[in-house]
Amino acid sequence: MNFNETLPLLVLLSSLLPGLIIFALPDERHGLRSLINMVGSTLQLLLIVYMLRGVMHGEEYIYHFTILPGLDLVFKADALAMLFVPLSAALWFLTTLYAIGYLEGSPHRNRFFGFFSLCVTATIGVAMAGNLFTFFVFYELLTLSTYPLVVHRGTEQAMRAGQVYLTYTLGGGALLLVGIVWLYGLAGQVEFTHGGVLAVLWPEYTSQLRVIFFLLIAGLGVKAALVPLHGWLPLAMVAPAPVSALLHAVAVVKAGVFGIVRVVYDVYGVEFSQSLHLLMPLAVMASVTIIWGSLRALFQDDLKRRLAYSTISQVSYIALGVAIFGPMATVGGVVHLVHQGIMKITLFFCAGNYAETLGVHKISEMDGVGRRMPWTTAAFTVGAFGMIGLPPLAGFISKWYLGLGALEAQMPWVIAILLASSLLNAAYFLPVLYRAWFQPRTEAWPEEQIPMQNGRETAWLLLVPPLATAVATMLVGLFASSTLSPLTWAKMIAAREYLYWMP
Amino acid sequence: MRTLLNVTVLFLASAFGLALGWLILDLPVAAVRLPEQVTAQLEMSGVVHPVTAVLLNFRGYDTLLEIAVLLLALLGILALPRHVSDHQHRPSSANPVLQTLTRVLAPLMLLVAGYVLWAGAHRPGGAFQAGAVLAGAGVLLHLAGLLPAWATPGRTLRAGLAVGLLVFIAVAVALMAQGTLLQYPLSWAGALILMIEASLTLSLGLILAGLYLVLTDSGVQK
Amino acid sequence: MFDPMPWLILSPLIWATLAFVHGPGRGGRLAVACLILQLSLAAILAQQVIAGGVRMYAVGGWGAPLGIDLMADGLSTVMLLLTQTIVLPLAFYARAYFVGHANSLRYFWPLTGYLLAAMNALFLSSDVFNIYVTLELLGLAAVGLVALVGGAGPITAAMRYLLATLLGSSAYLLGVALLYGVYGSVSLVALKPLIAADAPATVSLAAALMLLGLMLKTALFPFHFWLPPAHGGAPAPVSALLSALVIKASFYLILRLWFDLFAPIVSITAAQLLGALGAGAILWGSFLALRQTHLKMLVAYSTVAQVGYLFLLFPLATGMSAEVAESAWQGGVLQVVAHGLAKAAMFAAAGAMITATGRDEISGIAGVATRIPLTLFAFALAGVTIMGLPPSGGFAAKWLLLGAALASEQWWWIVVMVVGGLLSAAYVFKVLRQAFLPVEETASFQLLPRMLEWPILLLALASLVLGLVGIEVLSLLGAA
Amino acid sequence: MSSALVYALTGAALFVLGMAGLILQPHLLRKILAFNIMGSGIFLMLVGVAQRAGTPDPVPQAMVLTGIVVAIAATALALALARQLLDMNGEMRLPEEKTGKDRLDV
Repeated sequence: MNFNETLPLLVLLSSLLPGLIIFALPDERHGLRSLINMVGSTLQLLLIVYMLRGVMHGEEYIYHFTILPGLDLVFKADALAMLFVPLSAALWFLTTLYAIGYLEGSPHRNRFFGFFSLCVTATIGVAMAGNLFTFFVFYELLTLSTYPLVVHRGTEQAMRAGQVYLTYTLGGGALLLVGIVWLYGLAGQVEFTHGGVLAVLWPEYTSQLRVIFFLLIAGLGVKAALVPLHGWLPLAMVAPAPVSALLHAVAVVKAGVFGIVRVVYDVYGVEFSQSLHLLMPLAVMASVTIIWGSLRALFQDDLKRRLAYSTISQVSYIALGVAIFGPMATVGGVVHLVHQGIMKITLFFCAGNYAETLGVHKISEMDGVGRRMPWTTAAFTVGAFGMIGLPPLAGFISKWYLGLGALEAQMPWVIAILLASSLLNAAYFLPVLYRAWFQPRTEAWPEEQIPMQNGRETAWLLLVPPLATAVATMLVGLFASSTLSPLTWAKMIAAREYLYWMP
Repeated sequence: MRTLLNVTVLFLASAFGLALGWLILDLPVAAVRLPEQVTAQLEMSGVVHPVTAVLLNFRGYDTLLEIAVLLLALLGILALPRHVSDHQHRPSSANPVLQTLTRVLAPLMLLVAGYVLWAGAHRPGGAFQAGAVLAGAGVLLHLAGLLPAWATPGRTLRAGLAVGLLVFIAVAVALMAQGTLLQYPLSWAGALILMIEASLTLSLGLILAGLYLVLTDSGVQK
Repeated sequence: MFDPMPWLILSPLIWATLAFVHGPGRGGRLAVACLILQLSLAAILAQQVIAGGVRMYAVGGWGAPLGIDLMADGLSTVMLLLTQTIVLPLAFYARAYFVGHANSLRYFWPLTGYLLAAMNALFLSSDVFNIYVTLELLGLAAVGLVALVGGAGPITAAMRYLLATLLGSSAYLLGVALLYGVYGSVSLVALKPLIAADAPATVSLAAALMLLGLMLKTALFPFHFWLPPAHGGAPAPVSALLSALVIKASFYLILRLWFDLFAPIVSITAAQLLGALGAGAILWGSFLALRQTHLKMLVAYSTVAQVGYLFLLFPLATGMSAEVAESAWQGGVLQVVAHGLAKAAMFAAAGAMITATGRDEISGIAGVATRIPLTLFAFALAGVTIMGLPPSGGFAAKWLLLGAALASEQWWWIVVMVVGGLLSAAYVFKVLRQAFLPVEETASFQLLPRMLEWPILLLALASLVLGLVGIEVLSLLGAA
Repeated sequence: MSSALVYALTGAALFVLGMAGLILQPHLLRKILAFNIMGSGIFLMLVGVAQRAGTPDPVPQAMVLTGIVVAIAATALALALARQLLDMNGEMRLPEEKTGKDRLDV
């Protein structure tokens, strides 16, 4: 086994091992625990940077391990994986920082951070999975490692949310499993390959392939929160803010939608999916989700719930990008994988800051928070504008390419969906911003826990992560055309999926 | 409900019984002829009686496990939780006539057991029958009030209960030095089998008596 | 060449008998030492089987059909290895467990020794009458162990278990008698070539009797009535042994008879019937597990359900193409191994939780997540296998079974497996959820010794790692 | 029909009687007796069918001896358990068997 083979394993271990060690630590060892977390996280980032360089220079990082006859665990760092992996690792790093500040003084932190690390390991496993089986293994591991995070507070409400979460995700997992086993039965063991691998089964197994596609998308759609499979997500809001941030921005919903990307592009192949007429239903489903999520978000007073419905809507942009046939839409969808992550995590960090610093949970309580917490609110504003799609922020880039893609595919109704969704985004974000910046404060904060000190609005550890991600939201938009941007990377991926297309 | 179950079980059982009977009447000729093989190999077994040869040589391994089953049953009874009463249980009818008779009978039964054991090599008999006679003597002694019930056997008694199985295993293991498990060399077969039978007689007698003498005292205090 | 086969039977016989002579409560240390030895013996045997295929051993030097042969093929070696692997950690666990439950220790060690001797002898035997003797040895030892605690509940359970197991072995023995009547032999090796598709009806009757008797002993739905009180009421190490191994012994025999001896005469209809009973077990057992209020009863009903998965093997492997049958067979055996490891861990963990909290209801284990996280973690890992989630051994088994069901287009078994998996998740999380709830400060809590917790984790990890090394088990299974 | 087959048929009848008794009789002592009757039936059958040709066969006879000892062992253990139940519950029967039904709530 050479170094290139072990590298994907090392990336996994760099978050798995810290998690296991943390479980074994006593709860009081805060310093040591934070150190282990940070060392693991930093190490992981370094390894990933090394791998990114390698992938750009055409290196291959593949690891095979046979567990049953004809059944391999495969880890592969291809271009698509290397879009998702750095996102997870970077956001894990920031979220861990944030969580250390957020959970200070609360009980059972070793359990929390242990499962947190497992959850990131599972996400990275999902990202680097080289075939559907490996993908499924980590997809289910993700379910198991996030459950304790959702019910972390141990309240009745959290328990109920946990139960709903499990019912949805395990049910989806079962459908996914049946689909995968069926596919393995038809096609044997297939690795994710650019352009797909199933076209050889045409036309003999067409109807079976359609049923399998339905099973796979239904299974993945649960985590991706496609309407009507989204019911768990708003309830899962009871989890602590860092968990919500990670669940929404990277881990769970992204795993689902990333799976859809993999199935369409690297299993069926986008051209083959199109020829089986599978993409149109998916596009419709994604569009319905986009509108439905936004509509529901309008009527939420709880800030985190509004953000949750916003997630449902925004994540489906990715599915929409996948479902529109054509490279431009692919670029838009794939790049939104990163963009949505950065923007949404910013918003959740900020919501957590309001709750932790001032006890503000509801939008109706947000009058004047902008003056009390200008930095946090600034970050929130950047995230919200990004979501709405104001140029030159991240969200604009995604929507622009999605729109181009829709035109290219001659699906003008998608443009209407995009416009309507942007309007709705504005309708549910702008009032929040208005309250925060322009409404004067008339009463005391519900529960001020962190007082103003030397002009610092809240704890350092709570402030740095949202600012960092807000800056990132601007940078990926401003420098979208640079060689290191997610957009360039997404174009490279699209170029590999559409064999005839040059960016 | 209950009657329905009764009727169902009875119906199924009789149907099964009829089928069984019908099939038994229609058996083909067996393909394997074991009696001939037993007769052919009897000389090599070290005993003259074919049943004893099967029991202790050809299928001696069955017998080894069977001794373990018997010891295990007693063990299972001993392992049952119980609150030992202060007084040792004795049958109330300590009839002097019975006691005198038993005093005479017990040594006689010992003698009979010895004979049955020795006879086993060439005619019906052997360790089980001898052990049963021994156990009968034990039960008789207990009923006559001459032997107390066994609440918790001491180490000596436990050793006696286990010695048959231990000797059997020891012989089986020792024989592995020159062959397989329980492979008797022709010249030693008779002697070894007799040795096993003798120790088995003792243990079987104790175990079978124990099944009675332990049970007698196994009551839980109400 | 050194032959470990007789020693695997003799070793537990010897230490059990010595432990008995030694006296009540004694023999734990000797047992542990001998168990380490037995594990190595099983490993040596596995190597020999992988290298040289099926091994025979003629007890007494006569050879079948006059004498009795021991036989070790892939399946029996897998079972032997599994048995020793489970019993060794459980022995450590039991030593720690009975420190706190000394009043139910008594003759635990000799009974366990005979139980183990019976299982090892059963797995190695190739003689249907000899197997009957081992079955009785196994049944009586198991009943003795169930009765250890005493009290009306366990004694009633033991009695019911004894009657069920006796009825089962009687049916089996009648089948043996019929086989001897037809063919004049009780040796598997001698009988196998004689039984062909045109065998007389008596042979079918014998097969039905033997299989029915063994199904009763395996507690297949609807013959499961005796299992939950017996497994749920026994001391935790005993429950673990019974649920993980004892029912597997009779299931092993069903496999042996179905796929080996009676292979020419079994029908697809019978296989579908067995599968239907298995499906009934999965659904009914899971449903009842979900309804239980006591921790160990929940785990016991989970066993009823998991036994059902084992029987799905028959419709998937009988009368199907060689490839499908192979996959189903491998999946079924992996499920035996995975469930054995996981259920041992689960019962042991349940015992540890009950010891720690002093309460045996599920509602009593609140706060376990913070007080004894290691045990809860082990329970959860075992739960992963029971639910059939990756990367556990249970998942690998389910994968193979699902694959076989899809390939043979028997979609109804897929529905059963999927629904059963979700139901099992429901009852496993019923426990986990409770463990995460906060506990009142006043609740008393007993700290657990390390040797009570670590063996559980070891077993649970083994059930998980099995999912990654399944191919090794399958290569041993396929050794011929 | 040879006399051996008469034994075998008697054995079959005994087995069926014993089996029905074991399942249906509620009294434990009767259940244990029924088990013994069932066992005797098997033993008769084993010996009977084996020597249906007329020549005695020592192998099943030895097996029956083994079987008898095993049955004695099982009977003894069953009696001990029944005795304990008698002492605890005051009667020699299993608490009302809800045949085929499981306790939904324990």
